[in-house]
Amino acid sequence: MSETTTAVEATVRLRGISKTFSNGTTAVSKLNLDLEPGSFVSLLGPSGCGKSTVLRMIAGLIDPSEGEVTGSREAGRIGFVFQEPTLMPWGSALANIRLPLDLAGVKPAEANARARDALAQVGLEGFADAYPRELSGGMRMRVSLARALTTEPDILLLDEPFAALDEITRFKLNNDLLALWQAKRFTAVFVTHSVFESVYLSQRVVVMAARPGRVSDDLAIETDLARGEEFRTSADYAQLCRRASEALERAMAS
Amino acid sequence: MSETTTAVEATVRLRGISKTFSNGTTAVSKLNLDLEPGSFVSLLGPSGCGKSTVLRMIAGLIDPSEGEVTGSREAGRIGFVFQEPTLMPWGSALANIRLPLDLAGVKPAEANARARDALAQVGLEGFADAYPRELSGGMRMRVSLARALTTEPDILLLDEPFAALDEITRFKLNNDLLALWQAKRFTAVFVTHSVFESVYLSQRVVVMAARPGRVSDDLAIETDLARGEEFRTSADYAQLCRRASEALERAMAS
Amino acid sequence: DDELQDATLYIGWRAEAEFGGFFQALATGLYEKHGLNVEIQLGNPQSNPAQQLIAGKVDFTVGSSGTALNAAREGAPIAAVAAMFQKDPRIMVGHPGQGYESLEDMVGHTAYVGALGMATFWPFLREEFGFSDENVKPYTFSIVPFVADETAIQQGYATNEPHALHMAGIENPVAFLLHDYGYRPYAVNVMARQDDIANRPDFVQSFIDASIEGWQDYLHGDASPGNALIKERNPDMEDDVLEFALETIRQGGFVDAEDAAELGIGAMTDERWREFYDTMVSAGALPGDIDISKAYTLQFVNNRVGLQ
Amino acid sequence: MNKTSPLRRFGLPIGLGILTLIVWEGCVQALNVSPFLLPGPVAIYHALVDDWGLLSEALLVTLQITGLAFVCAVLGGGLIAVLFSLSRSVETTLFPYAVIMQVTPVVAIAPLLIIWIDNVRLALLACAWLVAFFPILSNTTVGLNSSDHNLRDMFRLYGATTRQTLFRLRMPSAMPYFLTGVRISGGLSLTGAVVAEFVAGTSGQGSGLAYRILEASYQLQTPRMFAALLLISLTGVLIFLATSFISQRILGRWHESAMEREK
Amino acid sequence: MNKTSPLRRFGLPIGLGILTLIVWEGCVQALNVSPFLLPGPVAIYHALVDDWGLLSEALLVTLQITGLAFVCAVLGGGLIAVLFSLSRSVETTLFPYAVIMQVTPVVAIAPLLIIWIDNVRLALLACAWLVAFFPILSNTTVGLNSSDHNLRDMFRLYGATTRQTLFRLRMPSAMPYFLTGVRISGGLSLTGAVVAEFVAGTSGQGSGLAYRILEASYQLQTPRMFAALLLISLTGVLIFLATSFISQRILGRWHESAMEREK
Ligand SMILES: Nc1ncnc2c1ncn2[C@@H]1O[C@H](COP(=O)(O)OP(=O)(O)OP(=O)(O)O)[C@@H](O)[C@H]1O
Ligand SMILES: Nc1ncnc2c1ncn2[C@@H]1O[C@H](COP(=O)(O)OP(=O)(O)OP(=O)(O)O)[C@@H](O)[C@H]1O
Ligand SMILES: [Mg+2]
Ligand SMILES: [Mg+2]
Repeated sequence: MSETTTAVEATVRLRGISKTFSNGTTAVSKLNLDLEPGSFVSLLGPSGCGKSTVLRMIAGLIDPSEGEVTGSREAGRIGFVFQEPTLMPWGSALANIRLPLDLAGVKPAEANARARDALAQVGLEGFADAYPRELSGGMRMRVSLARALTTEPDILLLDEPFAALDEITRFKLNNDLLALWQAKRFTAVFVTHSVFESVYLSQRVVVMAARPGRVSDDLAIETDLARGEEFRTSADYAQLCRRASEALERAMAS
Repeated sequence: MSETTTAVEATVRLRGISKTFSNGTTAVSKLNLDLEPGSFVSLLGPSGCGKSTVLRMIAGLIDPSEGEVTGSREAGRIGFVFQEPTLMPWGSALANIRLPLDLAGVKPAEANARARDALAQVGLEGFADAYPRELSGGMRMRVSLARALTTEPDILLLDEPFAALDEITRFKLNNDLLALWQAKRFTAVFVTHSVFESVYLSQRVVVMAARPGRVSDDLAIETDLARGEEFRTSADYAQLCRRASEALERAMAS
Repeated sequence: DDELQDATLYIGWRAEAEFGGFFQALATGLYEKHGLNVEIQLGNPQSNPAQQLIAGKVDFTVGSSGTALNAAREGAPIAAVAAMFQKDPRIMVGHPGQGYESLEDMVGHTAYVGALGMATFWPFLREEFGFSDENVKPYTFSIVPFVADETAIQQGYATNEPHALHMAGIENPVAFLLHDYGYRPYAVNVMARQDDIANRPDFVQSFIDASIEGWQDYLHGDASPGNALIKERNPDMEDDVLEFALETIRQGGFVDAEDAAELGIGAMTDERWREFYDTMVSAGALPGDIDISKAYTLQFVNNRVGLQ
Repeated sequence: MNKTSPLRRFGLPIGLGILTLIVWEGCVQALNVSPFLLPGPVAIYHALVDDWGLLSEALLVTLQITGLAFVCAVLGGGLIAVLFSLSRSVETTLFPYAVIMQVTPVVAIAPLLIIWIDNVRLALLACAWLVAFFPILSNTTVGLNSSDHNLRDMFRLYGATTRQTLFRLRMPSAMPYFLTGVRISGGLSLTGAVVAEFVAGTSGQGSGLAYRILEASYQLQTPRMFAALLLISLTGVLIFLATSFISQRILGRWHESAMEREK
Repeated sequence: MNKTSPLRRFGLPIGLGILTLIVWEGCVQALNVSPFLLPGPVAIYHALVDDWGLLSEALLVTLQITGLAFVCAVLGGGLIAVLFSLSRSVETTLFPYAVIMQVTPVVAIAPLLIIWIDNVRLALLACAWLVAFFPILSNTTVGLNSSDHNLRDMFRLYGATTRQTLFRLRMPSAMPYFLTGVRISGGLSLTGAVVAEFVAGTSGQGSGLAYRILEASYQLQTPRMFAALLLISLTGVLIFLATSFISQRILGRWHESAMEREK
């Protein structure tokens, strides 16, 4: 891949990363991955292949047992949508979304306004005061997404953010995410199980294989079409999806 | 719909069901639904439209504020895969799967054997002794699925069981579920966000609309083809999927 | 030969010289001679001997005159049957060199007084000498706070604190016996149930007589059997402590001076009871309408037992 | 605790109370138990009414110390727990000393406290505090360590300061534990105040219920003693109800132990 | 608590202890404090060695009551909590009475207990139990009500009996709370045993540490008193460490408060 020049920030580099948990499970083994600033990369792979573990290492939440992660800490602000909603049960939806803003010292009035915007963006206008336990599974995940979006991160890590959503909401949020990315050009790492989604969203699809987790394929998604309905119905898209599907099948067979 | 004659058990009937939670949210309003014994019904609908709430009312976990649910309690054993994995954090994967068997007084040796089978079926052979926190999101969901399958239920309620899984694992489990259903002919209610999945699996797709939750469409999936790869690649399938997608769009627009 | 009758004496405190006569009687077989098989039960400062007696757990207890008067006031079915101490050894002590000539000089000093003291002698001191509640600090069965404060005074027993203070390095502490200042209850009263007094007078009489003989022997004979028994029951007891207490009791005539000199150990008189009661009434510690004849009986004492 | 109808919440225990009192009185009457050993409710009631002036004054004194000790236990226990939570080393180093403070018998150190602390009230307060602070400390420490690991990760990621993590994550997570500790310490403050007064004594005026109990016991006024005990019991129950109510209000909307389940 | 290296776990507090002792001895020497008021560690050590026979015997007595009271508190507190958890009505009805038991001053009822309960040992045990049981009861009750609502639903669905739900769901969920209660009660059993002995024990042979303290205090053998206090403190710390260790073992694999985090 060629170096893009849009970025001022450093490339996130994972070099010979392995992770063995204290119970002996090796989740990731000798993984190399470079994430260029401003790129949108999808991680695709079977359940349990170490995708979440890789994201956590990029974010610096866990340390690799071997190898080194560079560039992510220097990059600035990191946003993370965990695989589980990870909401504070004692806070309303709005309070949960406001959290990163509050932590960053944003003024209450502004924080409220921004949080309400984010809430509207994920289609939850009426639920600002609802507590997490009063929300459906998909709604909780959307609150979690909204929380990550308010932060205007430099690196955004998304761990299956749309898995619990219906296709129409999902399409809408896909487009919203894409628009946001195009506007802000943060580095995005997107874990998904949907081949279609990965192709639709990203510039590059990294396919992982399991036991131990490693990179098995790395597909560039090159198209001249602007992302959108046009792309989704194009022959390019269908072909790219087919290639990604095959890569996934290879990864699972290996 | 015509009465099927395969069943000895009662039809599950939801008559004029409404549910308003104590915080004032009306999740479901005046919903009618009959589930014939041995049928496989999918629930499709936007996030927050009340699918989980309907399942919980069928299972008798919450009572409708209005209307009546009949037939489910008399039907016998109910299996439920919750939207969240709902595992006991203090028990190993095996212990979690064994739970319903232990509760039913199955002998330890037999319970262990059956639980191990179920674990293998969901592709988690090596993880019998792992604690939930040592499993990935998808693995946890598979443990939860395995738990429901061991019980040999008369009614099986599945709330997005495959949302956190990659497509290949998902296809496999789709087929496993189908085979099990064909063998045992329990009544299955399957919540999913995947139109394809719903058409592939079920005899009937009920599409729900949100705010308040209600039935907006009820599609019979009629085909002469046996479910399997053949069906999945057929024109029938493509057409049925298109119809279901349209119904979902209508539901969301309403 | 008659069977020995069982009798229990509850002293409600640890074994020490203040109860030496009882231990002496037990150690030298005086109780058996009077047909009794006596057991002495120890207790702690928080226990309530009167309740034990009323409940029938024990046959005799050691109490103060105040207890007897309170029992009369409340109509409790117990009474004092003998007073082993003619003089209450209660003192107020102070550090030397503070210019105390008499009890009055202690007024105004910080005073360590226990909770029960507040209900017994303190009202008397307050009324008669102008001691003030404001100066009172709680006494917790430890003389440490007092030792630490040169100007403080504290409650004590003539038989104990002066020696303890001596051991703590305070030579010649100043002590005033409250008895000498008009606070004149009996002490170490033997209490018994009215029921026994009425229905088993011989039993009570035997116990009293044997105890008196025990005291007589403890003070004027060889005290070592009693002391040995005390030390057996209280392994912490030191010889010098025992010795000091015994000497004090002997020299101060606590047991055998005053009325006891003529009437024998254990002596009680209506006049003394009346006098003490009046003191307490005028101090405001007791109401004026108690029928004090219920508090005690003279039927077992004043028989010159043990006197030649 | 979930919401129960006020009728049941108060009716049932009060009903049982009345029943107990009736049986108690019946037994005392039937067995002719000496009032010096166990007075019946009627006698206790009369003592309560007759000595109300004396007892209510003493109650006030005890309440003051209880209240102060409780406040100090909540603040002290909570703050020490927070201190401990800031560093594992601090916790490891100091927790054994907190345990020593808990187990050191008030009876033994009362004389020393009286020397070191000139003010008797203050000494009593210190004793009562010693009795009451530990459950809050212990519970809160566990609670502060019980916050969800994913949420902790999220806070770290968003650059939360130690202070922010403490106030916004660990403290809310610790709430159910903390509040349970508070409910235990509420009663212990009262016990502590009474025990302190017993062993560290009271000075003449302004003595509390413990002194009244001692005095009544000495004077063989057992009904009065029970009346004083009754006041202590009632105070304890009131403290418990108050702390439970506060706990319910704070946790009601989100914690399993307090939430009402949807039916 | 998370795992800390044994060196830090024991080294730090012991280091602080040694430092404190040195400073203490230094101050006592430098200021020439009378050993009657505050003996230095050396004097205490000598007392401990000299009076070891007396003290160890007393320690044994106190330990027996502490141990029994602790076992009874764990069993009693736990069982009552389970009883309460079975029915909201039972809980509502009886909890105020548990509170009354907690707040009733042992010091006040000890003389009566001794009359009602013929055996002194038993009376002591009852007193110590009264002091120790409540934190376990209170914590366990909250814990039993804190189980995850979805898991509860699952149990209901699979037709779990009350008993099964109790043993397989509510008890494991209550563990972190229960064990915190146990750690509090460990110390309280000791305190309770000492207080009980102080108020209800008899003097003389076969008496425990409380009596030795009183006696030593009475006889101005302050170093011996401190030696007895030291034994009590050490016992308390040992109980705490033991209960913490058990707690760590039980919760280590799953509960946030005890789990080691992956790094
Ligand atoms: N805390 C942990 N302790 C031990 N093993 C762990 C831990 N977390 C994850 N693992 C193991 O590491 C492997 C990878 O887990 P990870 O969560 O990264 O998978 P994933 O690719 O995100 O899967 P999914 O798509 O199901 O979420 C799994 O085998 C899992 O069992
Ligand atoms: N316990 C509750 N208290 C209050 N409101 C609730 C509660 N549970 C669900 N709701 C509300 O009921 C509606 C339906 O929720 P439900 O969980 O049934 O949706 P769903 O169709 O399962 O959505 P999803 O696909 O996102 O899981 C939502 O608006 C939700 O906010
Ligand atoms: Mg994952
Ligand atoms: Mg749902």
